[in-house]
Amino acid sequence: MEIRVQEAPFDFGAECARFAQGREGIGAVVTFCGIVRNDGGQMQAMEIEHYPGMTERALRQIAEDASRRWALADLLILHRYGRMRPGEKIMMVATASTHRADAFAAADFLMDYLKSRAPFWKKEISADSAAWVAAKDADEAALERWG
Amino acid sequence: MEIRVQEAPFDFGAECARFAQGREGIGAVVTFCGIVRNDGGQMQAMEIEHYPGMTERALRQIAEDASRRWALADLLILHRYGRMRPGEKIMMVATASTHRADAFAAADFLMDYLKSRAPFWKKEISADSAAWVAAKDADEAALERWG
Amino acid sequence: MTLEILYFAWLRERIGLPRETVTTQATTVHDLIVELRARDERYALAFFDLSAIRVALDQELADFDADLANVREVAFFPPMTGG
Amino acid sequence: MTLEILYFAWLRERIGLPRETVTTQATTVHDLIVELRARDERYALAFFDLSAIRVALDQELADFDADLANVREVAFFPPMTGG
Repeated sequence: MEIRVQEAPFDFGAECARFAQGREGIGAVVTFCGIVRNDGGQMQAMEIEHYPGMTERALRQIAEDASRRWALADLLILHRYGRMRPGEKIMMVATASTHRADAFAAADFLMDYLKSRAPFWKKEISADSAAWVAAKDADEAALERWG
Repeated sequence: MEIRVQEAPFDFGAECARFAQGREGIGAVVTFCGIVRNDGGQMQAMEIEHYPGMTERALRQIAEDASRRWALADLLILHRYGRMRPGEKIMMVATASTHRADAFAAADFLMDYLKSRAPFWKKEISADSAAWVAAKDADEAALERWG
Repeated sequence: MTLEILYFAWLRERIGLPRETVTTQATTVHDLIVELRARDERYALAFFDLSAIRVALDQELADFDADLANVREVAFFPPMTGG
Repeated sequence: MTLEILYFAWLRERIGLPRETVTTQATTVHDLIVELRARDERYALAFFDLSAIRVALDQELADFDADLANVREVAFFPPMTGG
Protein backbone atom coordinates (compact mmCIF):
# COMPACT_ATOMS: atom_id res chain seq x y z
CA MET A 1 0.00 0.00 0.00
CA GLU A 2 1.44 3.34 -0.99
CA ILE A 3 0.05 6.82 -0.33
CA ARG A 4 1.67 9.97 -1.64
CA VAL A 5 0.62 13.60 -1.28
CA GLN A 6 2.83 15.97 -3.23
CA GLU A 7 2.96 19.31 -4.98
CA ALA A 8 5.16 18.11 -7.85
CA PRO A 9 3.70 16.68 -11.07
CA PHE A 10 3.82 12.90 -11.44
CA ASP A 11 4.36 10.67 -14.45
CA PHE A 12 1.12 8.71 -14.85
CA GLY A 13 2.61 6.24 -17.36
CA ALA A 14 5.66 5.55 -15.21
CA GLU A 15 3.48 5.04 -12.14
CA CYS A 16 1.23 2.61 -14.04
CA ALA A 17 4.26 0.70 -15.32
CA ARG A 18 5.81 0.47 -11.87
CA PHE A 19 2.55 -0.57 -10.24
CA ALA A 20 1.87 -3.37 -12.75
CA GLN A 21 5.48 -4.57 -12.73
CA GLY A 22 6.44 -8.05 -11.52
CA ARG A 23 2.94 -9.09 -10.52
CA GLU A 24 2.99 -12.81 -11.29
CA GLY A 25 0.53 -13.66 -8.56
CA ILE A 26 -2.28 -11.36 -9.61
CA GLY A 27 -4.35 -10.99 -12.74
CA ALA A 28 -5.91 -7.54 -12.76
CA VAL A 29 -4.70 -3.97 -12.41
CA VAL A 30 -7.07 -0.99 -12.58
CA THR A 31 -5.85 2.59 -12.63
CA PHE A 32 -7.68 5.89 -12.54
CA CYS A 33 -6.22 9.28 -13.40
CA GLY A 34 -7.93 12.60 -12.74
CA ILE A 35 -7.06 15.44 -15.11
CA VAL A 36 -7.69 19.19 -14.84
CA ARG A 37 -10.47 20.06 -17.30
CA ASN A 38 -10.46 23.35 -19.12
CA ASP A 39 -14.27 23.59 -19.07
CA GLY A 40 -14.64 25.12 -22.48
CA GLY A 41 -11.45 27.14 -22.37
CA GLN A 42 -12.50 29.48 -19.53
CA MET A 43 -10.28 28.03 -16.87
CA GLN A 44 -6.65 29.07 -16.64
CA ALA A 45 -5.61 27.10 -13.58
CA MET A 46 -6.81 24.96 -10.73
CA GLU A 47 -5.50 25.44 -7.23
CA ILE A 48 -5.81 22.66 -4.69
CA GLU A 49 -5.53 23.37 -0.99
CA HIS A 50 -5.21 20.55 1.51
CA TYR A 51 -4.84 19.90 5.23
CA PRO A 52 -1.33 18.52 5.81
CA GLY A 53 -1.41 15.77 8.39
CA MET A 54 -5.12 15.06 8.14
CA THR A 55 -4.79 14.41 4.40
CA GLU A 56 -2.36 11.51 4.81
CA ARG A 57 -4.42 10.19 7.71
CA ALA A 58 -7.72 10.32 5.78
CA LEU A 59 -6.16 8.70 2.71
CA ARG A 60 -4.74 5.92 4.85
CA GLN A 61 -8.14 5.27 6.42
CA ILE A 62 -9.79 5.13 3.00
CA ALA A 63 -7.08 2.77 1.71
CA GLU A 64 -7.40 0.48 4.73
CA ASP A 65 -11.16 0.44 4.36
CA ALA A 66 -10.80 -0.64 0.72
CA SER A 67 -8.29 -3.34 1.72
CA ARG A 68 -10.76 -4.77 4.22
CA ARG A 69 -13.61 -4.83 1.71
CA TRP A 70 -11.82 -6.40 -1.25
CA ALA A 71 -9.03 -8.92 -1.80
CA LEU A 72 -6.32 -6.53 -2.96
CA ALA A 73 -2.72 -7.46 -3.60
CA ASP A 74 -1.76 -3.78 -3.57
CA LEU A 75 -3.06 -0.26 -3.93
CA LEU A 76 -1.68 3.19 -4.64
CA ILE A 77 -3.13 6.64 -3.97
CA LEU A 78 -1.27 9.68 -5.27
CA HIS A 79 -2.77 13.16 -4.92
CA ARG A 80 -1.29 16.54 -5.74
CA TYR A 81 -1.94 19.95 -4.22
CA GLY A 82 -0.97 23.44 -5.39
CA ARG A 83 -1.52 25.03 -8.77
CA MET A 84 -2.09 23.11 -12.02
CA ARG A 85 -3.03 23.96 -15.56
CA PRO A 86 -5.75 22.30 -17.70
CA GLY A 87 -4.53 18.93 -18.95
CA GLU A 88 -2.27 18.36 -15.95
CA LYS A 89 -2.84 15.22 -13.89
CA ILE A 90 -4.29 15.93 -10.46
CA MET A 91 -4.25 12.48 -8.91
CA MET A 92 -4.36 8.76 -9.53
CA VAL A 93 -5.29 5.53 -7.82
CA ALA A 94 -4.26 1.99 -8.76
CA THR A 95 -5.50 -1.36 -7.48
CA ALA A 96 -4.17 -4.88 -8.04
CA SER A 97 -6.16 -8.03 -7.42
CA THR A 98 -6.46 -11.63 -8.52
CA HIS A 99 -9.86 -10.90 -10.02
CA ARG A 100 -11.00 -7.94 -12.06
CA ALA A 101 -14.23 -7.35 -10.14
CA ASP A 102 -12.31 -6.60 -6.92
CA ALA A 103 -9.82 -4.32 -8.69
CA PHE A 104 -12.63 -2.34 -10.39
CA ALA A 105 -14.82 -2.04 -7.28
CA ALA A 106 -11.93 -0.99 -5.06
CA ALA A 107 -10.73 1.71 -7.49
CA ASP A 108 -14.28 3.02 -7.88
CA PHE A 109 -14.70 3.05 -4.07
CA LEU A 110 -11.37 4.86 -3.54
CA MET A 111 -12.43 7.58 -5.97
CA ASP A 112 -15.83 8.07 -4.33
CA TYR A 113 -14.23 8.47 -0.90
CA LEU A 114 -11.36 10.65 -2.14
CA LYS A 115 -13.93 13.05 -3.62
CA SER A 116 -15.84 13.65 -0.40
CA ARG A 117 -13.78 12.43 2.56
CA ALA A 118 -10.21 13.53 1.92
CA PRO A 119 -9.45 17.15 2.93
CA PHE A 120 -8.75 18.71 -0.47
CA TRP A 121 -10.45 21.84 -1.82
CA LYS A 122 -10.34 22.92 -5.44
CA LYS A 123 -10.39 26.48 -6.67
CA GLU A 124 -10.92 27.30 -10.34
CA ILE A 125 -9.08 30.33 -11.62
CA SER A 126 -10.11 32.05 -14.85
CA ALA A 127 -8.98 35.33 -16.40
CA ASP A 128 -11.35 37.46 -14.35
CA SER A 129 -12.46 35.33 -11.40
CA ALA A 130 -11.60 32.63 -8.91
CA ALA A 131 -14.20 30.30 -7.40
CA TRP A 132 -14.08 27.43 -4.95
CA VAL A 133 -15.57 24.31 -6.50
CA ALA A 134 -18.79 23.37 -4.71
CA ALA A 135 -19.19 19.80 -3.51
CA LYS A 136 -21.79 17.97 -5.59
CA ASP A 137 -24.78 16.28 -4.01
CA ALA A 138 -24.13 13.44 -6.45
CA ASP A 139 -20.68 12.88 -4.95
CA GLU A 140 -22.11 12.61 -1.45
CA ALA A 141 -24.87 10.32 -2.73
CA ALA A 142 -22.28 8.10 -4.45
CA LEU A 143 -20.98 7.06 -1.03
CA GLU A 144 -24.29 5.36 -0.29
CA ARG A 145 -23.49 2.78 -2.94
CA TRP A 146 -20.95 1.27 -0.55
CA GLY A 147 -23.35 0.71 2.37
CA MET B 1 -11.13 4.79 -30.74
CA GLU B 2 -8.22 2.42 -31.17
CA ILE B 3 -8.26 -1.38 -31.35
CA ARG B 4 -5.11 -3.46 -31.60
CA VAL B 5 -4.68 -7.23 -31.76
CA GLN B 6 -1.05 -8.29 -31.71
CA GLU B 7 1.33 -11.08 -30.78
CA ALA B 8 4.08 -8.75 -29.52
CA PRO B 9 4.29 -7.62 -25.91
CA PHE B 10 3.12 -4.08 -25.20
CA ASP B 11 4.36 -1.46 -22.76
CA PHE B 12 1.46 -0.85 -20.37
CA GLY B 13 3.02 2.27 -18.85
CA ALA B 14 3.76 3.81 -22.23
CA GLU B 15 0.23 3.06 -23.45
CA CYS B 16 -1.27 4.64 -20.31
CA ALA B 17 0.92 7.71 -20.74
CA ARG B 18 0.02 8.07 -24.40
CA PHE B 19 -3.69 7.58 -23.76
CA ALA B 20 -3.85 10.19 -20.98
CA GLN B 21 -1.71 12.69 -22.87
CA GLY B 22 -3.02 16.08 -23.95
CA ARG B 23 -6.55 15.55 -22.67
CA GLU B 24 -7.49 19.05 -21.59
CA GLY B 25 -11.15 18.53 -22.32
CA ILE B 26 -11.73 15.47 -20.18
CA GLY B 27 -11.32 14.75 -16.50
CA ALA B 28 -11.14 10.99 -16.04
CA VAL B 29 -9.06 8.15 -17.46
CA VAL B 30 -9.54 4.53 -16.36
CA THR B 31 -7.24 1.74 -17.47
CA PHE B 32 -7.36 -1.99 -16.93
CA CYS B 33 -4.49 -4.42 -17.47
CA GLY B 34 -4.82 -8.22 -17.47
CA ILE B 35 -1.73 -10.13 -16.38
CA VAL B 36 -0.90 -13.86 -16.72
CA ARG B 37 -1.21 -15.41 -13.26
CA ASN B 38 1.13 -18.19 -12.20
CA ASP B 39 -1.58 -19.88 -10.12
CA GLY B 40 0.64 -20.96 -7.30
CA GLY B 41 3.70 -21.59 -9.45
CA GLN B 42 2.23 -24.49 -11.47
CA MET B 43 1.78 -22.65 -14.71
CA GLN B 44 4.70 -22.22 -17.09
CA ALA B 45 2.96 -20.41 -19.91
CA MET B 46 -0.35 -19.28 -21.29
CA GLU B 47 -1.20 -19.64 -24.95
CA ILE B 48 -3.93 -17.55 -26.49
CA GLU B 49 -5.54 -18.55 -29.76
CA HIS B 50 -7.82 -16.17 -31.61
CA TYR B 51 -9.91 -15.91 -34.77
CA PRO B 52 -8.21 -13.38 -37.06
CA GLY B 53 -10.80 -11.22 -38.78
CA MET B 54 -13.61 -11.97 -36.37
CA THR B 55 -11.53 -10.78 -33.43
CA GLU B 56 -11.11 -7.25 -34.76
CA ARG B 57 -14.75 -7.21 -35.81
CA ALA B 58 -16.02 -8.36 -32.39
CA LEU B 59 -13.78 -5.89 -30.56
CA ARG B 60 -15.02 -3.06 -32.75
CA GLN B 61 -18.64 -3.99 -32.04
CA ILE B 62 -17.97 -4.07 -28.29
CA ALA B 63 -16.17 -0.71 -28.46
CA GLU B 64 -19.00 0.87 -30.48
CA ASP B 65 -21.54 -0.49 -28.04
CA ALA B 66 -19.64 1.10 -25.13
CA SER B 67 -19.41 4.40 -27.02
CA ARG B 68 -23.17 4.43 -27.51
CA ARG B 69 -23.87 3.70 -23.84
CA TRP B 70 -21.49 6.21 -22.22
CA ALA B 71 -20.13 9.66 -23.03
CA LEU B 72 -16.57 8.68 -23.92
CA ALA B 73 -13.95 11.00 -25.32
CA ASP B 74 -11.84 8.01 -26.36
CA LEU B 75 -11.23 4.32 -25.76
CA LEU B 76 -8.48 1.80 -26.41
CA ILE B 77 -8.59 -2.00 -26.57
CA LEU B 78 -5.31 -3.87 -26.94
CA HIS B 79 -5.26 -7.69 -26.82
CA ARG B 80 -2.40 -10.11 -27.40
CA TYR B 81 -2.42 -13.66 -28.71
CA GLY B 82 0.28 -16.33 -28.75
CA ARG B 83 2.43 -17.55 -25.89
CA MET B 84 3.10 -15.59 -22.69
CA ARG B 85 4.76 -16.32 -19.37
CA PRO B 86 3.34 -15.57 -15.89
CA GLY B 87 3.63 -11.86 -15.11
CA GLU B 88 3.35 -10.84 -18.77
CA LYS B 89 0.58 -8.46 -19.73
CA ILE B 90 -2.18 -10.09 -21.79
CA MET B 91 -4.34 -7.14 -22.64
CA MET B 92 -5.52 -3.70 -21.61
CA VAL B 93 -8.40 -1.33 -22.06
CA ALA B 94 -8.50 2.40 -21.43
CA THR B 95 -11.42 4.83 -21.36
CA ALA B 96 -11.49 8.63 -21.20
CA SER B 97 -14.52 10.66 -20.19
CA THR B 98 -15.51 13.97 -18.67
CA HIS B 99 -16.86 12.17 -15.61
CA ARG B 100 -15.39 9.30 -13.67
CA ALA B 101 -18.61 7.27 -13.49
CA ASP B 102 -18.72 6.92 -17.29
CA ALA B 103 -15.05 6.02 -17.55
CA PHE B 104 -15.36 3.34 -14.84
CA ALA B 105 -18.59 1.83 -16.16
CA ALA B 106 -17.33 1.70 -19.74
CA ALA B 107 -14.03 0.00 -18.78
CA ASP B 108 -15.91 -2.52 -16.63
CA PHE B 109 -18.35 -3.17 -19.51
CA LEU B 110 -15.52 -3.61 -22.04
CA MET B 111 -13.86 -6.20 -19.81
CA ASP B 112 -17.08 -8.17 -19.29
CA TYR B 113 -17.69 -8.34 -23.03
CA LEU B 114 -14.08 -9.08 -23.93
CA LYS B 115 -14.19 -12.06 -21.56
CA SER B 116 -17.16 -13.74 -23.18
CA ARG B 117 -17.81 -12.20 -26.60
CA ALA B 118 -14.41 -11.77 -28.24
CA PRO B 119 -13.03 -14.89 -29.96
CA PHE B 120 -10.00 -15.62 -27.78
CA TRP B 121 -9.27 -18.96 -26.11
CA LYS B 122 -6.72 -19.45 -23.35
CA LYS B 123 -4.66 -22.58 -22.77
CA GLU B 124 -2.67 -23.05 -19.58
CA ILE B 125 0.56 -24.93 -19.96
CA SER B 126 2.30 -26.50 -16.94
CA ALA B 127 5.28 -28.86 -16.74
CA ASP B 128 3.22 -31.97 -17.37
CA SER B 129 -0.07 -30.84 -18.87
CA ALA B 130 -1.91 -28.37 -21.05
CA ALA B 131 -5.54 -27.45 -20.53
CA TRP B 132 -7.96 -25.08 -22.21
CA VAL B 133 -9.38 -22.61 -19.71
CA ALA B 134 -13.10 -23.23 -19.23
CA ALA B 135 -15.46 -20.28 -19.51
CA LYS B 136 -16.89 -19.37 -16.12
CA ASP B 137 -20.63 -19.17 -15.50
CA ALA B 138 -19.86 -16.01 -13.51
CA ASP B 139 -18.41 -14.36 -16.64
CA GLU B 140 -21.55 -15.11 -18.64
CA ALA B 141 -23.71 -13.93 -15.72
CA ALA B 142 -21.70 -10.69 -15.52
CA LEU B 143 -23.10 -9.66 -18.93
CA GLU B 144 -26.58 -9.47 -17.46
CA ARG B 145 -25.49 -6.47 -15.42
CA TRP B 146 -25.58 -4.41 -18.60
CA GLY B 147 -29.20 -5.20 -19.56
CA MET C 1 -22.99 -25.25 -51.56
CA THR C 2 -19.35 -24.89 -50.63
CA LEU C 3 -18.45 -23.68 -47.13
CA GLU C 4 -15.18 -22.84 -45.46
CA ILE C 5 -15.31 -24.38 -41.98
CA LEU C 6 -12.96 -23.22 -39.19
CA TYR C 7 -12.26 -24.90 -35.86
CA PHE C 8 -10.68 -23.30 -32.80
CA ALA C 9 -9.18 -24.36 -29.45
CA TRP C 10 -10.08 -27.94 -28.40
CA LEU C 11 -12.41 -28.38 -31.36
CA ARG C 12 -9.45 -27.78 -33.66
CA GLU C 13 -7.34 -30.23 -31.65
CA ARG C 14 -9.99 -32.99 -31.59
CA ILE C 15 -10.78 -32.73 -35.26
CA GLY C 16 -7.11 -32.38 -36.10
CA LEU C 17 -7.30 -29.46 -38.50
CA PRO C 18 -7.84 -25.71 -38.29
CA ARG C 19 -10.02 -25.38 -41.39
CA GLU C 20 -11.45 -27.29 -44.31
CA THR C 21 -13.61 -26.68 -47.35
CA VAL C 22 -16.84 -28.66 -47.30
CA THR C 23 -19.49 -29.20 -49.94
CA THR C 24 -22.87 -29.73 -48.34
CA GLN C 25 -26.63 -29.65 -48.85
CA ALA C 26 -27.21 -28.57 -45.23
CA THR C 27 -29.51 -25.55 -44.91
CA THR C 28 -28.95 -24.81 -41.20
CA VAL C 29 -26.02 -25.02 -38.79
CA HIS C 30 -27.80 -27.87 -37.09
CA ASP C 31 -27.99 -29.88 -40.34
CA LEU C 32 -24.31 -29.23 -40.94
CA ILE C 33 -23.37 -30.54 -37.48
CA VAL C 34 -25.39 -33.71 -38.09
CA GLU C 35 -23.47 -34.23 -41.34
CA LEU C 36 -20.10 -33.62 -39.69
CA ARG C 37 -20.88 -35.95 -36.76
CA ALA C 38 -21.63 -38.74 -39.21
CA ARG C 39 -18.21 -38.45 -40.85
CA ASP C 40 -16.10 -40.25 -38.26
CA GLU C 41 -15.27 -40.67 -34.58
CA ARG C 42 -13.23 -37.45 -34.31
CA TYR C 43 -16.13 -35.29 -35.49
CA ALA C 44 -18.66 -37.26 -33.44
CA LEU C 45 -16.56 -36.64 -30.35
CA ALA C 46 -15.87 -32.99 -31.11
CA PHE C 47 -19.57 -32.23 -31.65
CA PHE C 48 -20.84 -34.53 -28.89
CA ASP C 49 -22.03 -31.81 -26.49
CA LEU C 50 -23.49 -28.79 -28.25
CA SER C 51 -23.79 -26.84 -25.00
CA ALA C 52 -19.99 -26.59 -25.06
CA ILE C 53 -19.90 -25.20 -28.60
CA ARG C 54 -20.48 -21.79 -30.14
CA VAL C 55 -20.85 -21.00 -33.84
CA ALA C 56 -20.13 -17.94 -35.95
CA LEU C 57 -21.40 -17.39 -39.49
CA ASP C 58 -19.23 -15.08 -41.56
CA GLN C 59 -17.60 -13.93 -38.30
CA GLU C 60 -20.82 -13.11 -36.45
CA LEU C 61 -22.08 -15.23 -33.54
CA ALA C 62 -25.15 -17.23 -34.53
CA ASP C 63 -27.57 -19.88 -33.24
CA PHE C 64 -27.59 -23.54 -34.24
CA ASP C 65 -30.85 -23.08 -36.11
CA ALA C 66 -29.47 -20.23 -38.21
CA ASP C 67 -29.84 -20.45 -41.98
CA LEU C 68 -26.73 -21.16 -44.07
CA ALA C 69 -28.00 -19.40 -47.21
CA ASN C 70 -25.32 -17.03 -48.57
CA VAL C 71 -22.93 -17.98 -45.79
CA ARG C 72 -19.32 -18.54 -46.84
CA GLU C 73 -17.48 -19.08 -43.55
CA VAL C 74 -18.66 -21.17 -40.59
CA ALA C 75 -16.58 -21.30 -37.41
CA PHE C 76 -17.01 -23.69 -34.48
CA PHE C 77 -15.34 -23.04 -31.12
CA PRO C 78 -15.81 -23.38 -27.35
CA PRO C 79 -17.13 -20.51 -25.23
CA MET C 80 -14.67 -17.64 -25.44
CA THR C 81 -12.17 -16.88 -22.69
CA GLY C 82 -10.64 -13.56 -23.58
CA GLY C 83 -9.65 -10.67 -21.39
CA MET D 1 -8.49 25.53 27.53
CA THR D 2 -6.22 26.48 24.64
CA LEU D 3 -7.07 25.28 21.12
CA GLU D 4 -5.32 25.55 17.79
CA ILE D 5 -7.99 26.46 15.22
CA LEU D 6 -7.39 25.95 11.48
CA TYR D 7 -9.41 27.35 8.58
CA PHE D 8 -9.36 26.11 4.99
CA ALA D 9 -10.58 27.22 1.57
CA TRP D 10 -13.21 30.03 1.63
CA LEU D 11 -13.40 29.89 5.44
CA ARG D 12 -9.72 30.79 5.55
CA GLU D 13 -10.28 33.57 3.03
CA ARG D 14 -13.29 35.07 4.82
CA ILE D 15 -11.69 35.01 8.24
CA GLY D 16 -8.41 36.19 6.80
CA LEU D 17 -6.04 33.78 8.51
CA PRO D 18 -5.14 30.11 8.17
CA ARG D 19 -4.83 29.36 11.90
CA GLU D 20 -4.97 30.91 15.32
CA THR D 21 -4.59 29.91 18.94
CA VAL D 22 -7.74 30.46 20.98
CA THR D 23 -8.37 30.30 24.70
CA THR D 24 -11.95 29.25 25.36
CA GLN D 25 -14.37 27.82 27.90
CA ALA D 26 -16.41 26.12 25.13
CA THR D 27 -17.12 22.45 25.79
CA THR D 28 -18.51 21.51 22.37
CA VAL D 29 -17.83 22.52 18.76
CA HIS D 30 -21.22 24.24 18.75
CA ASP D 31 -20.27 26.40 21.75
CA LEU D 32 -17.00 27.30 20.08
CA ILE D 33 -18.77 28.41 16.91
CA VAL D 34 -21.13 30.60 18.95
CA GLU D 35 -18.09 32.24 20.57
CA LEU D 36 -16.34 32.77 17.24
CA ARG D 37 -19.45 34.24 15.60
CA ALA D 38 -19.67 36.81 18.41
CA ARG D 39 -16.14 38.07 17.73
CA ASP D 40 -16.78 40.17 14.65
CA GLU D 41 -18.41 40.42 11.26
CA ARG D 42 -15.85 38.24 9.47
CA TYR D 43 -16.46 35.31 11.79
CA ALA D 44 -20.22 35.86 11.80
CA LEU D 45 -20.19 35.71 8.01
CA ALA D 46 -17.86 32.72 7.76
CA PHE D 47 -19.95 30.68 10.20
CA PHE D 48 -23.32 31.96 8.96
CA ASP D 49 -24.49 28.71 7.33
CA LEU D 50 -23.40 25.61 9.23
CA SER D 51 -24.70 23.29 6.51
CA ALA D 52 -21.81 24.53 4.35
CA ILE D 53 -19.19 23.76 7.02
CA ARG D 54 -17.43 20.61 8.18
CA VAL D 55 -15.32 20.22 11.30
CA ALA D 56 -12.41 17.95 12.22
CA LEU D 57 -11.13 17.43 15.77
CA ASP D 58 -7.48 16.40 15.93
CA GLN D 59 -7.67 15.57 12.21
CA GLU D 60 -10.76 13.33 12.42
CA LEU D 61 -14.15 14.41 11.01
CA ALA D 62 -16.60 15.19 13.82
CA ASP D 63 -20.11 16.53 14.47
CA PHE D 64 -20.98 20.00 15.78
CA ASP D 65 -22.11 18.55 19.09
CA ALA D 66 -18.81 16.74 19.65
CA ASP D 67 -17.05 17.28 22.98
CA LEU D 68 -13.87 19.39 22.97
CA ALA D 69 -12.35 17.71 26.05
CA ASN D 70 -8.71 16.74 25.34
CA VAL D 71 -8.89 18.18 21.83
CA ARG D 72 -5.90 20.24 20.73
CA GLU D 73 -6.62 21.00 17.06
CA VAL D 74 -9.97 22.06 15.58
CA ALA D 75 -10.29 22.58 11.83
CA PHE D 76 -13.18 24.22 9.98
CA PHE D 77 -13.62 23.86 6.23
CA PRO D 78 -16.22 23.52 3.46
CA PRO D 79 -17.27 20.09 2.11
CA MET D 80 -14.26 18.45 0.53
CA THR D 81 -13.70 18.38 -3.22
CA GLY D 82 -10.80 16.01 -3.80
CA GLY D 83 -10.19 13.46 -6.52
